Amino acid sequence: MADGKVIYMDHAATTALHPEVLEAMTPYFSQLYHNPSSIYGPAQLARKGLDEAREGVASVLSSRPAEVVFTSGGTESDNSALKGAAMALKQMGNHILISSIEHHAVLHTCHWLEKLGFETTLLSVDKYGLVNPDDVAKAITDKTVLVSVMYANNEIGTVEPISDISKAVRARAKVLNRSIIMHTDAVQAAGYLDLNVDKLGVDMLSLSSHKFYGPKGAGVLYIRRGTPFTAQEMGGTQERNRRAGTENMPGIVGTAAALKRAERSREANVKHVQALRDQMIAGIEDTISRVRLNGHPTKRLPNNVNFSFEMVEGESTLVNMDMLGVCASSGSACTTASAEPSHVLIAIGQAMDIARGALRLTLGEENTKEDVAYVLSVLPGVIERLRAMAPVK
Amino acid sequence: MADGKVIYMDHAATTALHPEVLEAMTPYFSQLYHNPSSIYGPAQLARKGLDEAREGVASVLSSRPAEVVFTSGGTESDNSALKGAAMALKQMGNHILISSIEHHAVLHTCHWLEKLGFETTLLSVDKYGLVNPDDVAKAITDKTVLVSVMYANNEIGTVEPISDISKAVRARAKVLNRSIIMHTDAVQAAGYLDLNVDKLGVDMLSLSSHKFYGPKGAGVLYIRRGTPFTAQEMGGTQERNRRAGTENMPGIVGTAAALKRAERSREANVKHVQALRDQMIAGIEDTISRVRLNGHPTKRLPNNVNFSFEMVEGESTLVNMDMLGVCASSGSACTTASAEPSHVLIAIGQAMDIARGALRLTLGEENTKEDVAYVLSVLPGVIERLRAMAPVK
Amino acid sequence: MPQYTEKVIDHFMHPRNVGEIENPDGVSTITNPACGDTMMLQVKITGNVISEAKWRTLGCSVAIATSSIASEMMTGMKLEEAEKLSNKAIADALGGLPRVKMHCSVLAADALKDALKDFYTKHPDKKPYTVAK
Amino acid sequence: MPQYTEKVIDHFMHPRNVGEIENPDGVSTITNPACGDTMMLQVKITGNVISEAKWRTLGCSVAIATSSIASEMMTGMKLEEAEKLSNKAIADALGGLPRVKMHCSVLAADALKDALKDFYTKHPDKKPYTVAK
Ligand SMILES: Cc1ncc(COP(=O)(O)O)c(C=O)c1O
Ligand SMILES: Cc1ncc(COP(=O)(O)O)c(C=O)c1O
Repeated sequence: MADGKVIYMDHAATTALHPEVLEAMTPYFSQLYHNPSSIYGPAQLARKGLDEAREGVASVLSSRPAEVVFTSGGTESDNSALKGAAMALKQMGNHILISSIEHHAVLHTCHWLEKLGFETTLLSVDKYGLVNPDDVAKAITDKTVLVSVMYANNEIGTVEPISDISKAVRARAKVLNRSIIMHTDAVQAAGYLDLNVDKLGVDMLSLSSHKFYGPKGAGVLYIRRGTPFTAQEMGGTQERNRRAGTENMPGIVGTAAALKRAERSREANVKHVQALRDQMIAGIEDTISRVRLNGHPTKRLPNNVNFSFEMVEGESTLVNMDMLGVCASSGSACTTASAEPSHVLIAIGQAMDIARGALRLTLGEENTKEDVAYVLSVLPGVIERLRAMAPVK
Repeated sequence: MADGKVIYMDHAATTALHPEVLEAMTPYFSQLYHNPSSIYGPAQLARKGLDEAREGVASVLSSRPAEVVFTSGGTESDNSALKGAAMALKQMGNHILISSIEHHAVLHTCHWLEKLGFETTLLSVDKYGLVNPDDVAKAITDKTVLVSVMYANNEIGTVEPISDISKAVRARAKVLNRSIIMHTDAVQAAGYLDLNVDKLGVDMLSLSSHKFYGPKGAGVLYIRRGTPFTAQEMGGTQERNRRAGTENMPGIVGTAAALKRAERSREANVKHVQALRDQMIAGIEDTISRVRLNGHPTKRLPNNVNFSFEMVEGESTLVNMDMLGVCASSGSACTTASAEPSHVLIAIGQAMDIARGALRLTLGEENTKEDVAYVLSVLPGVIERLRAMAPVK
Repeated sequence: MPQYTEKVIDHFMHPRNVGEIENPDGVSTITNPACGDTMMLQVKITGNVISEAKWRTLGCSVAIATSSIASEMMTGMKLEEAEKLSNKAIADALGGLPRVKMHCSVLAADALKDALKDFYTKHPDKKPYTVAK
Repeated sequence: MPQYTEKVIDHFMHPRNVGEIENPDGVSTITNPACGDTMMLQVKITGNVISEAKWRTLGCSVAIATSSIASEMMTGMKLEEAEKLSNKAIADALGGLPRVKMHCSVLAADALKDALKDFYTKHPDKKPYTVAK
């Protein structure tokens, strides 16, 4: 921007720690630093902070506190959920069902499990990225032990019908007379969608604190009481033997503070970013030709804008926008030796050459109408400039 | 203490975050919060912080920066080291060799691996807790893929002859013409012992930042170039595909700051705590009867004091000391329904009833001679009082 | 890990009735198999009432605190009542115990039952009819 | 992820020699198999010197920047020299490229070789003897 201000529109990548959250964390750095498992008085204050944080998270999930496991982030939550459930049920079957647009933390964990003899079925999605609950039911076999479908996609923002999928899974499990665990990666949903685990009907749910103005290196894995689970971090007896390791107290307290804050301001924040999102989508469609909105027009995260621009490479758009003071992201990343196009855009049926031109703008609470107006004032020029350089028109 | 001051002597459990370390971390909470994998300018500052942190850790380990993997703590480092090496070498053999006094993060990870078909041999130790390198060599079979021996024991402070053990492992590996990975859990060693990975001769080494005045929820796994390794946290391509997940930038920067600080002040700090340790050991031996020092008299961490007191239960000593303003720890913890006595004290040949009476005092940089004198002024009375209550004399 | 009530701490730091009785009417020395804590209990019985109780315990702070408060509770109790003194009642008298420490409160309750058994073995005639044989 | 030099940014934001030449002597349109970037290069040859170079590129910022600087570098070059213009030299001229982006610099070097090949095909007599056949 002319005045050197940077407009951050990559909130799906990470968010800044909110000062209120840092304030909640601060006592646990150097004052209440004691190991909450220790016996002496000062450690009881840490233990109290731990218990309260667990209750705080449980209140947002409408779960029991004992069902909340603190982890090191969304990646660990996803890894532990899938491995923990699969390994616990190995005797019951070796089949895992996930959507084809899951985050790599789920996708690659399935590859890891394949080394242990598991088989993964990738559910295809429609052109909006939606998973059909009937498809889930049909894909369940007498070997299925685990279904994992994300609550909202990180690239295109599509919100999946999790409670319908959970119902379909339960119905099939009943018919087959077996237990099938239902997990959802809610990393992108937190702060925008209802996280009530009973309404969602899930057995497990993953969160990553830095996606909702909480600390990096901290997250949550919800595990419904009675869910078979083999712990993946072995060691001490922390987290009721489901996650060993000296508790990251600042991270845990920060997670609870951030999640409670996000829930408290959810309605207002949704309204705020959704208005910006709609302004952005309409503006781009009005001023730039040969674009397509990726994801569902309405069943999408209120803060997600994702467009593919024909005849431009996403990275170029990003670098150019960066030069103009806008932080955004791209589905495809030409950063590694072989440029893999986004598996999400391919899954929704986009041709490789178009998938390369994706731009993701994910809004946050500090973004304003003026920010959106600024982006809309520069983006058409950027796309035009890049297209003008392209060999084919 | 009379004036209400609390004397913290449980530094092996955790330490307070040093203000200098917090200061290094602070910019990464809410200013340089960007995802270091992102393309735009502000993220480059995070990337720079990440690279510098890696170089800082590498300089202390005398390793290449690329060999440093940031983790969520000592437990994850131990888990990933053992699982990552074992899984990568599964085709080569299924035998793992560890000492019988490893931390649960190593011991229980071996149990986890046993579910995958691995077999563990526990090396016995002598009455001081020392592992004999010859025993290691003898225990290696043509199925051995991994040896893990801790650098220093967390309970009794015994320092193991890691470089001799590494040499023995390498010699046997050469004879057997196979590759055997050597890991050491250096969680308790950091800040007190030389962490030069070449001198130690190890392929992998684990650290936990909160043990050396760094942040909780952060640690390091050193992986020597060329070491077979199957990543355990699957997802993004962070940490060169060895540990997925959005980087915990404050934790990473804090880890580097704390480790560099610990190394810088190591010599002075060792001298400081060792004098206190010797004062404490001599004082206890002088004033209390029927005690035995656990661990080696000289090959021990400079900050570790561990005694077994006959005819007292450790927990009672701890609670009583807590009432007198002293934070300490015990080998045995009568906290769970079935009180398991410390596997370490049992391994060094202590009878159950004596093992129950252990008291661990682990010193830190802020402890003073006066602190030690105070402990020595109250501890004999505590032991006497408890013994006076015991049914057998 | 445990969060102790002030009562627990008070009885641990200032235990009541530690020691032996000169000619006890019932004695018991038992060990908690769960954690190895050992308690010796001696009671003096006057008529059908426990008139004095003394104990010695080697164990954790909760074992000591429960020994202490239990000795207070049983003193003055009718044998019939004493037979029924539960570990739950003892824990409650201390203002509650952390879940993981509940097993420690069994020690004193069991010692009391055992000491009464010893008394009845020596004095079968004193056994109240309500007590199961 | 990539850290770009000021030169890269300059050539990306202000690319030189974008466009077409009216009657080019050598032309090439190639696609980088690694990432799908496409470059069209046209050169005018006067005597044994590249007197003009124009290009169009669809690709990432580095592909565009290398196209731009390569077009400047080749202009005025003898054919013999131009044949030997390496992607390394182009990357160096930009002040270096992040390791993961080095493959992008291949595009311009390959396009140049390809355009010269086109020229030699049309004018076999102009081929300098130092160039392998
Ligand atoms: C949907 C989804 N799942 C999982 C993750 C992994 O979270 P983290 O990188 O915080 O470990 C992310 C973000 O990167 C995500 O967007
Ligand atoms: C020797 C040793 N290894 C591993 C660990 C585990 O470290 P953390 O609890 O920080 O994950 C500890 C400390 O708890 C330890 O003392």
